[in-house]
Amino acid sequence: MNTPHVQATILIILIPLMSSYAIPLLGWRWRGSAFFVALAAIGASTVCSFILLYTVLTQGTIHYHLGGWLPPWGIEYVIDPLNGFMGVAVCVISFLVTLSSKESVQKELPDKKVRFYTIYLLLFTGLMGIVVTGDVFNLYVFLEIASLTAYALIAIGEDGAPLASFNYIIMGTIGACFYLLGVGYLYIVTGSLNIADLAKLLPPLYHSKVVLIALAFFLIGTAIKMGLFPLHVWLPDAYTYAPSSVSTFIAPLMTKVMAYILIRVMFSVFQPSYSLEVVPLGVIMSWLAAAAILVGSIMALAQKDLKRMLAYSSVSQIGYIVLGVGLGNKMGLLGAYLHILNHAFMKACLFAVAMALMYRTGRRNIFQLGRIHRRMPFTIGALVIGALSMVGIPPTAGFFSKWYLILGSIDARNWFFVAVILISSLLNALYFFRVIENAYFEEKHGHLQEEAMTVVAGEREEVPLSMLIPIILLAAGILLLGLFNERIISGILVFALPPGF
Amino acid sequence: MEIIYSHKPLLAILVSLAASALILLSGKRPNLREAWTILAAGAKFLIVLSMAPSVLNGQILEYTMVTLTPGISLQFRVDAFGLFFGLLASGLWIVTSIYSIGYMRGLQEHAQTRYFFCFALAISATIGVAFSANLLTLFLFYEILTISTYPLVAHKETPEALAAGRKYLAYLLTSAAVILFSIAYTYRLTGSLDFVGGGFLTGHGTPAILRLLFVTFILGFGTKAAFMPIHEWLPTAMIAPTPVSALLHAVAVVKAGVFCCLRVIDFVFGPSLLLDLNLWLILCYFVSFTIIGASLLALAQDNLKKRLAFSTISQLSYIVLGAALITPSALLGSILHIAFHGFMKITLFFCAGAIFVKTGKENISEMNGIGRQMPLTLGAFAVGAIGLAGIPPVCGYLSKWYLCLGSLEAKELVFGLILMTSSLLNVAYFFPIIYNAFFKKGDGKEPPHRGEASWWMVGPILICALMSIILGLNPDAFIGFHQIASAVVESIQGLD
Amino acid sequence: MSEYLIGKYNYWIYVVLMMIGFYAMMGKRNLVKKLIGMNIFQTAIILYYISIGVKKGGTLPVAMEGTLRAADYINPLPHVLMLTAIVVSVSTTGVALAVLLLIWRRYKSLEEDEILKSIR
Amino acid sequence: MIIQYENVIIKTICRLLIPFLQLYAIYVLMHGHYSPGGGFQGGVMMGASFILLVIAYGLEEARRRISIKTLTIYACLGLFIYSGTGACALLMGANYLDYGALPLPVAHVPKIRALGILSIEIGVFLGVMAIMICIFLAIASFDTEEKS
Repeated sequence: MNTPHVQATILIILIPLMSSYAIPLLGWRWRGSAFFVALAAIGASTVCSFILLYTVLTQGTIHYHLGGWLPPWGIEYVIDPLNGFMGVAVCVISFLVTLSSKESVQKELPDKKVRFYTIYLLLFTGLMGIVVTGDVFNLYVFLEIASLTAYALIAIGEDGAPLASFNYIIMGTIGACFYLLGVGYLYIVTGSLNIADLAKLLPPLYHSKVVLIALAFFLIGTAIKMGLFPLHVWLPDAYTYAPSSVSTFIAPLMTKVMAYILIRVMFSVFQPSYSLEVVPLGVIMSWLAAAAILVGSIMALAQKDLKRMLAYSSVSQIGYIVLGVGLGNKMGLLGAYLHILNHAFMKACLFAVAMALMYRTGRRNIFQLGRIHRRMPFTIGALVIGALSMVGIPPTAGFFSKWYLILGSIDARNWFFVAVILISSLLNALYFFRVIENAYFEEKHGHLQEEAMTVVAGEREEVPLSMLIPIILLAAGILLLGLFNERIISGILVFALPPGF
Repeated sequence: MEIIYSHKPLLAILVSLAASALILLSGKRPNLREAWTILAAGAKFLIVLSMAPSVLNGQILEYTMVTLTPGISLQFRVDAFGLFFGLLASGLWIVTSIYSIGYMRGLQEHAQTRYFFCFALAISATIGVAFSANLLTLFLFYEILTISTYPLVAHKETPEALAAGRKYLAYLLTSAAVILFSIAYTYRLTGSLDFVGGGFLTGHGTPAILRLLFVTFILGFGTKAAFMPIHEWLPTAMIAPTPVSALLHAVAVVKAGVFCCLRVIDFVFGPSLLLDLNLWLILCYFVSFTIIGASLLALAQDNLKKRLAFSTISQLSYIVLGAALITPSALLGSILHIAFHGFMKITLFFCAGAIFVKTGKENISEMNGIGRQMPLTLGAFAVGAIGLAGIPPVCGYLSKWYLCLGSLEAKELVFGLILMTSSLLNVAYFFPIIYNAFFKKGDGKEPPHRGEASWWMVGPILICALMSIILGLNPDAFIGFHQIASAVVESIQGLD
Repeated sequence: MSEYLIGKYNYWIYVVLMMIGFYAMMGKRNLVKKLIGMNIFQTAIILYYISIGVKKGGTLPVAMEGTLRAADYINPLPHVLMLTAIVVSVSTTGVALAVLLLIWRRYKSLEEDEILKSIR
Repeated sequence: MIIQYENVIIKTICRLLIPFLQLYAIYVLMHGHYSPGGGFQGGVMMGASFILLVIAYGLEEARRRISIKTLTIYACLGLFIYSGTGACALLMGANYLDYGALPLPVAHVPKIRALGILSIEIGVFLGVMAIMICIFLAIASFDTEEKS
């Protein structure tokens, strides 16, 4: 069991953790080193995550006992296909986003670089910890590490950021405390904190009200953390006012990892039969999700600020994931899994583009983008791909997660959800094509303006390569994920389905 | 039926895709950029043409790329029907490319690189639609076609053009959502989406579900084919540059819609299932309404391109009518009409564009006496109009003949009458234009001497007009449209 | 009934404390009061955990002279967990205070209404 | 924010109290692995002693003795000791934090474990102490920072 590649389980969080202390030490002497240390650490984690995924797929689930203590006494890290998949998704996105954030951080927070990257790496550590751990309390600790660092990062943003961050702290703490209460209730009835152990001990206790309440606490806690409608109020402000580099990092990952917790709790701690059938949870969740999809899209439609629009679109996209989970059938769940990955790519791409726009023009109002594609053609090209994916145009990734969700809804014989998904893709089209139209066309009213435009057209001013390359990679990733989605599904995700699906 | 694995279908799509990338890269050098376009057009046509012999021998070319969803791959399959449409679209792309160059340079349009880029992309998607082996692949290219055409519609960037673009997207994306539902449901019902001559839905689901599916399919694809209550986007989209209207809104895009409808009728549901469900007659009445209604509306248009657009709407429904009548002759007529209407309508649009470039006139009421200024152009226009009215020897009469024969075979005389009426209406809205152009005096402001548009434009016009006549005399000329169409009919009816 | 109310008084206390904290977080418009509410909320949960580990007559789970039976020890795990939870709570408070300082520096107010007014 | 009281009683008491506090903090730290206490508690006490110093002698005096930068380094160092000890076990081929595998010149495995935990506790001690003082200084010096 102690083969070297199993140690990747701990290295995946140990490397960024230790690097995050190293940054202030090194940063004291060499201020420029912070970014490179952070990038190298996340890169190393990415390598580890791939090793883990490969090991899991070839040799089965990895159990890693911290300190050599056997579960349920010691903390256990478990890597199964779902974990491995999430780990790779989080790492790859983080790596690309970190790379792209270099110049933006340099511009927006020049004197806070060292501290920024310290906290940034801690946030990454927290997210990875949530992904790899197999212990509900340890998960809480990582959850709070991730949340605390996220609060701090959001607070350094522009105008409304501190207040947004404070609201996020209040809401997030309630969420985390609810999660902690859920853990406590389960501990009372079982005396265990290990997920695998809990899964074994719980089924005889399913009649107990305590277990039911524990599940309710877990769900409300995670729902707050991932911004599921109607508990999403903290999300738009937090994403809008955070520094661009931060929202590019948090928006694609934070909510997805929280959705992962939800899936873990529903299908690993509890059995699908309990969480979907004994309680009509699937029904409640999928209806909430449907509401989230519609409300998020409609609210996004009302925004002028690109980042705020993307934030509301996140609310709606979270709805897709929860809808897939709530449908409780194979296709729906596959769609949810796939959408976690796809949406992470799309949102990372779109927020990175928003960051690039902020970097070059300082503008975020989508009505002031007139003909920006002349200045930054590649960035806007990536924007188009990301937007098309959000709308769900094949062969982009967004289409396929939508496809599986529709199949899931059809399997569940719920025509309303099919309609919701289709309508929401139209709403997405409405607000994303508004952006595209403004980025490419400018309404012409006379020749005078045309002359002015040709002047603009002459100067091409792309963002620096360190920002452009990740953006292009993300956009390419969206296309490739779409085309090769079946490889991911049949190669990884079907093994990640809970038993009985 | 023999299946051969071949890279040719993929190549045919990639050629113009590669061209679109090259076009973007060489945006600074117009001559090089246009060279890519024409080169790709020629290469594409040759590739598609090279597949014709084996298809006519009863073979099917197939190429499978990645798996898209369990059981469904991104797969190309060139059967007779796909080849037919592919030949038409890629063949007409050559003439349109040449014409585009004349048109865009003649008007000194802006954003030409984007124009040619999107054009190449749209053509790739059209060929993709033609060669798709299953509904999901078809939908994929169908959507790419929709999106890549949007910048072309909004090309002028005036408020009206942008509004037209929005309307276009609104109609087509909504219909795409409906199609997506139908495809997903079909997939859940059968577990397969592969086209099979004669349909693969037989034996699945209840009649009620199948009827619902048929309605959603036809409504979905029918939006692109501009059926009557959902046709609004097409006349509005006429604000696009004329080559776009010519190739895309007379051949590629709308024909893709019709092509998809036919795929659904004959390769998903199948004639026998339609007969069982009694759906064919309803569809016939539905499209007949469009045939007559659109012709009547065409009469009321003063803008030449809009009149042509309504004529297109009406003619597209001929094709679907033929397929819905189910009899072999009707089907043959409908498939032939895809090609013949393409040739005739593209001639007419080219003429409209040439008139606009030369004189800046768009409205029919301003075109008195213009025939004396541009006799070649208007002559070609007359050829196209005659053809559409169904008068020999221009090719339109042939497909119409088969359609009428089909309605007799189906013992539904009504539809024969409708076709006749529509022909008369065609005469009513086209012939006054020709008459006014040649025989009425203009308001005197035009130069009385001859002045055709540049040869980049007149050349394609004449080629298309000539083709229309030759095809009317010998439908197997050049490519063998008649032969391929017969093969299509055989592939559908033979398996019945 | 009295068994239900009095016998489980530790749960009642935690519920009441939690609701006080919850009210302060949701109902108060002053940000510091919200923060205090948050602390009460967290403390309630910590108390709850501590109380579930308590055993009458139990002793510290430390090896001592004259080994005791396992049944005589109290359950240390909830307490250890709460040590972590306290750390988390302290850090949350720290971050929240820092954010409040930022807010004060920027808006010169800690009343939510006034801040919202000055943002708009 | 911190007003410097020129109060002999407070100053004297603090001068007397602080060494004992610190000594006790270290006691709590050293006995953490087999009795109640440990790095966290010890660290908090150590931090509290500094806070007492600030209260008695004012911010300026405290600033002179210890700067936030030094504290950051202490904190990082402490965390490094913590995770470094764990990583050492990793290097010896055992799992993370498996102190039994540490290469110490002691034959008795439980003793190695105890020493390993002690090293962890020292790390925690340093970290917690530094962070406590940091938080306090940062919040306390908020006003002065703004003035300058």
